[in-house]
Amino acid sequence: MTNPVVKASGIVKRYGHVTAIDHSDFELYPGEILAVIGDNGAGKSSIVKAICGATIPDEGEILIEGKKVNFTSPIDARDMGIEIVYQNLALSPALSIADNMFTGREIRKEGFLGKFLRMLDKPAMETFAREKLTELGLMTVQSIKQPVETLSGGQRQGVAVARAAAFATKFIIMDEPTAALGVKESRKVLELMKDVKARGIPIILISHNMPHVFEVADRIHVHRLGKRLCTIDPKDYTMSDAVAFMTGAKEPPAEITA
Amino acid sequence: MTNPVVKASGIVKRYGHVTAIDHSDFELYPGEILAVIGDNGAGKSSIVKAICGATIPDEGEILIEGKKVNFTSPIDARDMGIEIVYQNLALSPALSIADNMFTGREIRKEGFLGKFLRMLDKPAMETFAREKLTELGLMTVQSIKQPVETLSGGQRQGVAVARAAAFATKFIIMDEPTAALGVKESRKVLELMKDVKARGIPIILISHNMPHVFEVADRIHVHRLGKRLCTIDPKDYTMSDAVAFMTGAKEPPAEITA
Amino acid sequence: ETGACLITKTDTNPFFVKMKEGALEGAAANGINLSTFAGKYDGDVETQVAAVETCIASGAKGILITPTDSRALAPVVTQAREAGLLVIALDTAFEPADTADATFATDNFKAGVLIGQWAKAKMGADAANAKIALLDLNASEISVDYQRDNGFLQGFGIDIKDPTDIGDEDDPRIVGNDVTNGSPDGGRQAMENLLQIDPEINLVYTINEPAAAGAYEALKAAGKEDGVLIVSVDGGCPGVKDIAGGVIGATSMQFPLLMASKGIEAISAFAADGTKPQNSEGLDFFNTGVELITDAPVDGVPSLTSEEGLNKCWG
Amino acid sequence: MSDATDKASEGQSFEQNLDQSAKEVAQFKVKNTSLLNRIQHLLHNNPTLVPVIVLVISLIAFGFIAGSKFFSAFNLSLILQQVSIIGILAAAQSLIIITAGIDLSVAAIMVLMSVVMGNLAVFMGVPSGLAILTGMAGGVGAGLMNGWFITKIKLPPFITTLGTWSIFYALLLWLSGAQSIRGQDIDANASFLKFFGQSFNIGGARITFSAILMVLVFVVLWYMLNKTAWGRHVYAIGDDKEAAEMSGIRTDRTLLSVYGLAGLVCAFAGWASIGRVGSISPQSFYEGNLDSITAVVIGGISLFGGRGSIMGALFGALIVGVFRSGLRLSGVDVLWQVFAIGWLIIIAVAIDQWIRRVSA
Amino acid sequence: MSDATDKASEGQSFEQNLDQSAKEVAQFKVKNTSLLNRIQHLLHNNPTLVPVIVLVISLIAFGFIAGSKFFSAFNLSLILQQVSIIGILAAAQSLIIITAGIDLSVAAIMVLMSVVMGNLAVFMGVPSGLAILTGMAGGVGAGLMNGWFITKIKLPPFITTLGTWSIFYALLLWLSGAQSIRGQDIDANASFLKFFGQSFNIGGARITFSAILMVLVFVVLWYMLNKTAWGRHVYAIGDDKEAAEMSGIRTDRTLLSVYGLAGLVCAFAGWASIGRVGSISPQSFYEGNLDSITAVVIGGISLFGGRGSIMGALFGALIVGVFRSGLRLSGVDVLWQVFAIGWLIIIAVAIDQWIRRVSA
Ligand SMILES: Nc1ncnc2c1ncn2[C@@H]1O[C@H](COP(=O)(O)OP(=O)(O)OP(=O)(O)O)[C@@H](O)[C@H]1O
Ligand SMILES: Nc1ncnc2c1ncn2[C@@H]1O[C@H](COP(=O)(O)OP(=O)(O)OP(=O)(O)O)[C@@H](O)[C@H]1O
Ligand SMILES: [Mg+2]
Ligand SMILES: [Mg+2]
Repeated sequence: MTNPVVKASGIVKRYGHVTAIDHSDFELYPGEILAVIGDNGAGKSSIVKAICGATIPDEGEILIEGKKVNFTSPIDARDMGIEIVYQNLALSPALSIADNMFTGREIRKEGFLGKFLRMLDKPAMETFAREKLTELGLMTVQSIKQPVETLSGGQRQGVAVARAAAFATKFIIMDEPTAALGVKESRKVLELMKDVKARGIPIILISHNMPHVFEVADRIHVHRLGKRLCTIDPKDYTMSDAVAFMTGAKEPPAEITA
Repeated sequence: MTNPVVKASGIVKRYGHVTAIDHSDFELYPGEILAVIGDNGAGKSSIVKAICGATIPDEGEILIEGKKVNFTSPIDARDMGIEIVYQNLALSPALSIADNMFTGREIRKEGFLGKFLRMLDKPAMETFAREKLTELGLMTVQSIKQPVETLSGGQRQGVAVARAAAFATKFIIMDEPTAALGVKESRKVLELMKDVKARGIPIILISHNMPHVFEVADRIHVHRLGKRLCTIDPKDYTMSDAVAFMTGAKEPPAEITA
Repeated sequence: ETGACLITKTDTNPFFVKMKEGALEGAAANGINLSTFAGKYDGDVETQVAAVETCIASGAKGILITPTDSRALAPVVTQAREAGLLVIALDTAFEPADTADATFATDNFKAGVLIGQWAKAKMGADAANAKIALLDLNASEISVDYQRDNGFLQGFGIDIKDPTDIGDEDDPRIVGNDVTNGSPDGGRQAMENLLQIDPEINLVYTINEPAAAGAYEALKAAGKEDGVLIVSVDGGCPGVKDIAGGVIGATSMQFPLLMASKGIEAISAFAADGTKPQNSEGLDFFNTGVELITDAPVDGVPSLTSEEGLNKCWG
Repeated sequence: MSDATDKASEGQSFEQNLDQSAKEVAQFKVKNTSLLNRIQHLLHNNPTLVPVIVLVISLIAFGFIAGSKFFSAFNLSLILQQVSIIGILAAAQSLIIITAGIDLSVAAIMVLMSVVMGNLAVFMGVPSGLAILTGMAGGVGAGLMNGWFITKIKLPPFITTLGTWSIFYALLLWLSGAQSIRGQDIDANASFLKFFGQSFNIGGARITFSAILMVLVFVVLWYMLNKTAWGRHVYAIGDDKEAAEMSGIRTDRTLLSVYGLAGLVCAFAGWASIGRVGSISPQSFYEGNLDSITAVVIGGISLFGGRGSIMGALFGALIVGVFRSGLRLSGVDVLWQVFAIGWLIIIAVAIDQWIRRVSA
Repeated sequence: MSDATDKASEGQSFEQNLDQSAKEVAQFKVKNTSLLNRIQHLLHNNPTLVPVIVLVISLIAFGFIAGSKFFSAFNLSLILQQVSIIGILAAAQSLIIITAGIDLSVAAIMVLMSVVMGNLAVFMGVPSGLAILTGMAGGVGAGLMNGWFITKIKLPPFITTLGTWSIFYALLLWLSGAQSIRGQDIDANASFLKFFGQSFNIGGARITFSAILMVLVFVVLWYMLNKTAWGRHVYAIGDDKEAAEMSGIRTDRTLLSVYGLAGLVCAFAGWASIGRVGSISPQSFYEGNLDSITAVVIGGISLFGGRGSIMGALFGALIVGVFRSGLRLSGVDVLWQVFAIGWLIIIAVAIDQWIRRVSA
């Protein structure tokens, strides 16, 4: 087997009396789509946040491409080409769609204006943003200059997904990227994920939507009570098996538990 | 046909250049579960917000049980026994689960303490809150005193749904109540909706999950480009018809358009 | 109709409120149209500068000003004089004093000296073992503050070192300085603090009478109101009544109404025929006088009783 | 119709085993319960302890620096007494800051109401009790005026109270003619106005009624905020006003009651200040607003609203009082006292933040 | 395995017609474009116009009340000049308020730096240019000190700057010995310090360099905030700091740069104030903080951060200047000026709010 892109072991995170991650392991391999499934509150968001530096774990070790990392902020992760779609989206409500899409990597005008006066090329950013939304089938966004807070729930999620997909170079974490999306828009996101995978960029997908998971995932990480319960191959198990494992209705066979 | 519980006609809402609702009609009948489906940004949230007073429409008329209403705040709606699960949940992040569940209808202690000192009966409220979460299958909530902001996305949604279901007397509006929920928790919410319906209380359900919609809905309102496109009976049409209508892939037959 | 302006330091201090009333009365009598301005707090140079500018713009003939900063206002006042206005400093002199056409003021240092001399005489032999508390205005040590404080100490016979600095003295009789913001709550707190440092304090200098009233409350709460002398400066009517009531031992009275009415007269004369007022002999300002008010007169320091004071007090 | 099977009311096929899923609330064994760990948990669950700790530390520190004079029962009770007026104001301020507001007019309301009481009782011959009641009503009125602008005209609290501060301040100067009312006149005509100036001794400590009033005000407000529905609503509004409104709280009505109550507390502070100061001076407490805000923030109440216990403000006020007293007794020059208090504010809050972070 | 069919990579059955779905961006016909409607849209898209309208209304109102004296070119230019220092401070304050902070120390930094420049150039014989550069560097340093506490120690901006305000204030009293530096001394030794006091006339109006500096400062900051990536980051931080951090903005670094820049602007204000006042007074501008905040809020910049244009603060400062001047020229008594300004602040912001609401 190839070397994992991400390898985390023994991660622990506690908040006062509440345990969010309980000695969990995690692996992501090159070029795969890894789905993470589990009950609400199982700790899925917590573990991916620990991987990308959005929370700092109390214990445990994280290796990225074999090198130990100690991210103190998601910016460190981003600088390595890791993009994240957070469950709460992490958009700046009062800024426009284009501004949100480009935070931290704005396009500047050509020539003097851009070089010395550092002027932004707003038309270029707006055109790009509109293109990306259209790719996602979000045809209801009437003005690309709308502040994000005036968008509908699904439109917002579309902005976050488009941003991550456009800029990732190492891997992407998507925390329930289709939760608020409609049928058509969800389909586009799944296509987009396949495209990204085809570009050789692995994806971590957290989702409660079993048909989606079984459609796109190469491997499924089942999370339960703060730790990885098992990893399954979607070709070997059915959706109802996966659901049974994650809700505690069935014990997974010993050979796949981790 | 019986008189509708809610009858709205010609509703319009514009935000500057953006049109959210474009002369839309809406009806809810007694005892039914009415599903509202549509693309992201079609205006589903906007129209239910107009009905419950969370936004004030620019034009149009709303009748509740035949009487014209002019809500200026969701409190007016709530006083009539209308409960809403908002898409953004409307929870107070720093307050505990129990506090959130009971805002505006807190339980006071018996006797002197409660009557004259107006002391809250916190244990009673906490027990009740725990019970409701357990009914929804949210077994991962470790402490009922946790502030809501520390809950996972799905746990939060569970709190909002439990609150609405527990207190409604006239009808309930649920804006994508299962978007962030797991398989098990979603199932429980669907059961809960059937219970509520059995109690004679109608429900407006906005959802992008077609299997859920077709499982519980008595009637489906298809929303497109800010207005009602048609209403369909789930027994007469398939999911793919519904999806085709809502995305504009097919024109609905003339007899069902509205 | 002749226009004139009165610019006071603040509109919250009764001293300036009375000055304004006096000026308005005088203006009415002399047919002068008087506009009044005030800073927002002691030291509010910006507002006073703006006020002078507004006066120039409004075409007034003269300005009466209590400069909130004797140096900082000089440039704008010079502008006003260049524009042909008569500028008279009231209560506080400019540095140098000839920045204005004339100054009608109390000698604040002299006011301090008077109460210092009185306290020394009153204590007699005990003066050598006095324990002195100094309740000043605030941390920024404006001129009124250091002049009164240092005047008092000099009158009491203490080496004041730098006459523009508060608290640089090293006489062991001084227990300490604290600030009051010139208000009774500040006076009480400052007195409590200094009593904590030395409960034997028997002489208290205060920047003004409200601070003195607060100091008295602190002494009373500590059961020491009888053994301690309090001296102050200002001569407001409540202060004079406090002399009669035994709260304050002596206070130096100033005459804001006189300053104001003199100022108005001067402007009126200037408007009529261009004459400018003269200073008091030997001084670089026109002294509107200070009177010591006390019900326990001592030899060598002329004084008025509180009863006489009540007829002259200004608030 | 290919998806006909999905219409079965039994749900989608993969849900078939759901009824066997786990049914207990999740629990985790937490192994290490070292002392440090337990202290962390204690602080985590009782954030009000943090200002208490800062208070204790600064008491001890000044005990060393300023010596035994500082640590005497008398001096400690003196600090309590000196803090009492600003402390009561801080209680009013806390109420408002918890709703994510800020009130720059608290001190002006307080002084205005003390002037109203004094004018009525001393100069106009109104019985003291009635004068005080009028002052209280005036305080409520002034608070409601703020609340009205904020809820009905939707002005930001900062700008509203900046405006009403000017208004109240002008009124109090006008009513008083910028002149103070003398202590003796009060004693002669209306000694009841000085009620809170009384005191009694216990073992060297002198406890004034105003200090007791302060503690009482805090206890009552703490009860209201933490044990009643009204209090929960106040926190919810400060947390997220829109969410509070959507979840059924009458935010405008609650906010009005908060501002009215804060005005009442300010009027009480005004009454107490007459006893404390001994006279009624329009010039007093000019910086009371900033002082009260300082106390609130040092006490760990978030300026963004919705977080923090009102008891924190009590300890915050005490911390400031201890610093002020300790510095004076250590003989620090006024100028350097200003300097030191600047640093101490920063350091006190830094310690508070640090402890909170460690325990998070 | 009952759900085997769902594994088909073509998606669920009901998605079969998706490729025929509509492909244009939604558009709506908006019928009524009456004048009122168009004005509403204009205001909706350019909220800065609101303070401009308030400014124009108050200009006209005072033109009627205070008469031709008020409306002269000279008086209008005088207002501009009187507003310039507070205006520059308001620019610095806006920067910080846009990040959801607040800076109570702007005026203290300004005065401290003017004292530093004056001491160096007048008393210590340092060439004026170098003295000014030192002052500028000091301003940046003071700002960075605030920024450091806020970003590294995570103190709330309010409490940080409350603390540093005391610190800077004590330092400036100490450096100046609480004494002003005379205008004559500056003229004699370092007239360049008074550079911004110069002026020229155009048609009866006297335009000082400090007024030009104020306008320049606003234009430059407006450009930076609206046309560069840095500016977008500043807004994003004010909007939601956590979201900004998560979406890849180095919030700490950006905040530091904001505080440093604000400090520099304050130092410029200090330099300009020497020209404006003609001398250097440690006591001046004690309430400059509140005045600058007032200007910012009247200008429609939200105290909660992330919203509003910096240009609003310029108009806010002008509105206050117009009120002050108009009241003065109308011969209103000082006491009632305070009263009127309180009301006018409230009314100005109420009009602003009202227009925004109508246009929402
Ligand atoms: N800041 C926090 N403080 C306290 N508890 C927390 C905090 N963040 C998360 N938790 C707790 O940690 C547990 C795991 O949360 P997490 O968000 O990782 O769940 P999840 O698997 O992503 O759930 P969902 O599917 O609902 O998003 C939950 O019980 C939650 O209450
Ligand atoms: N406050 C607002 N200002 C401007 N535009 C708004 C505002 N609120 C909603 N809109 C716009 O109105 C349209 C309808 O939004 P709405 O939230 O009703 O959609 P929705 O059907 O609920 O979508 P979703 O399924 O994604 O939740 C969207 O185009 C949105 O951008
Ligand atoms: Mg999650
Ligand atoms: Mg919606």
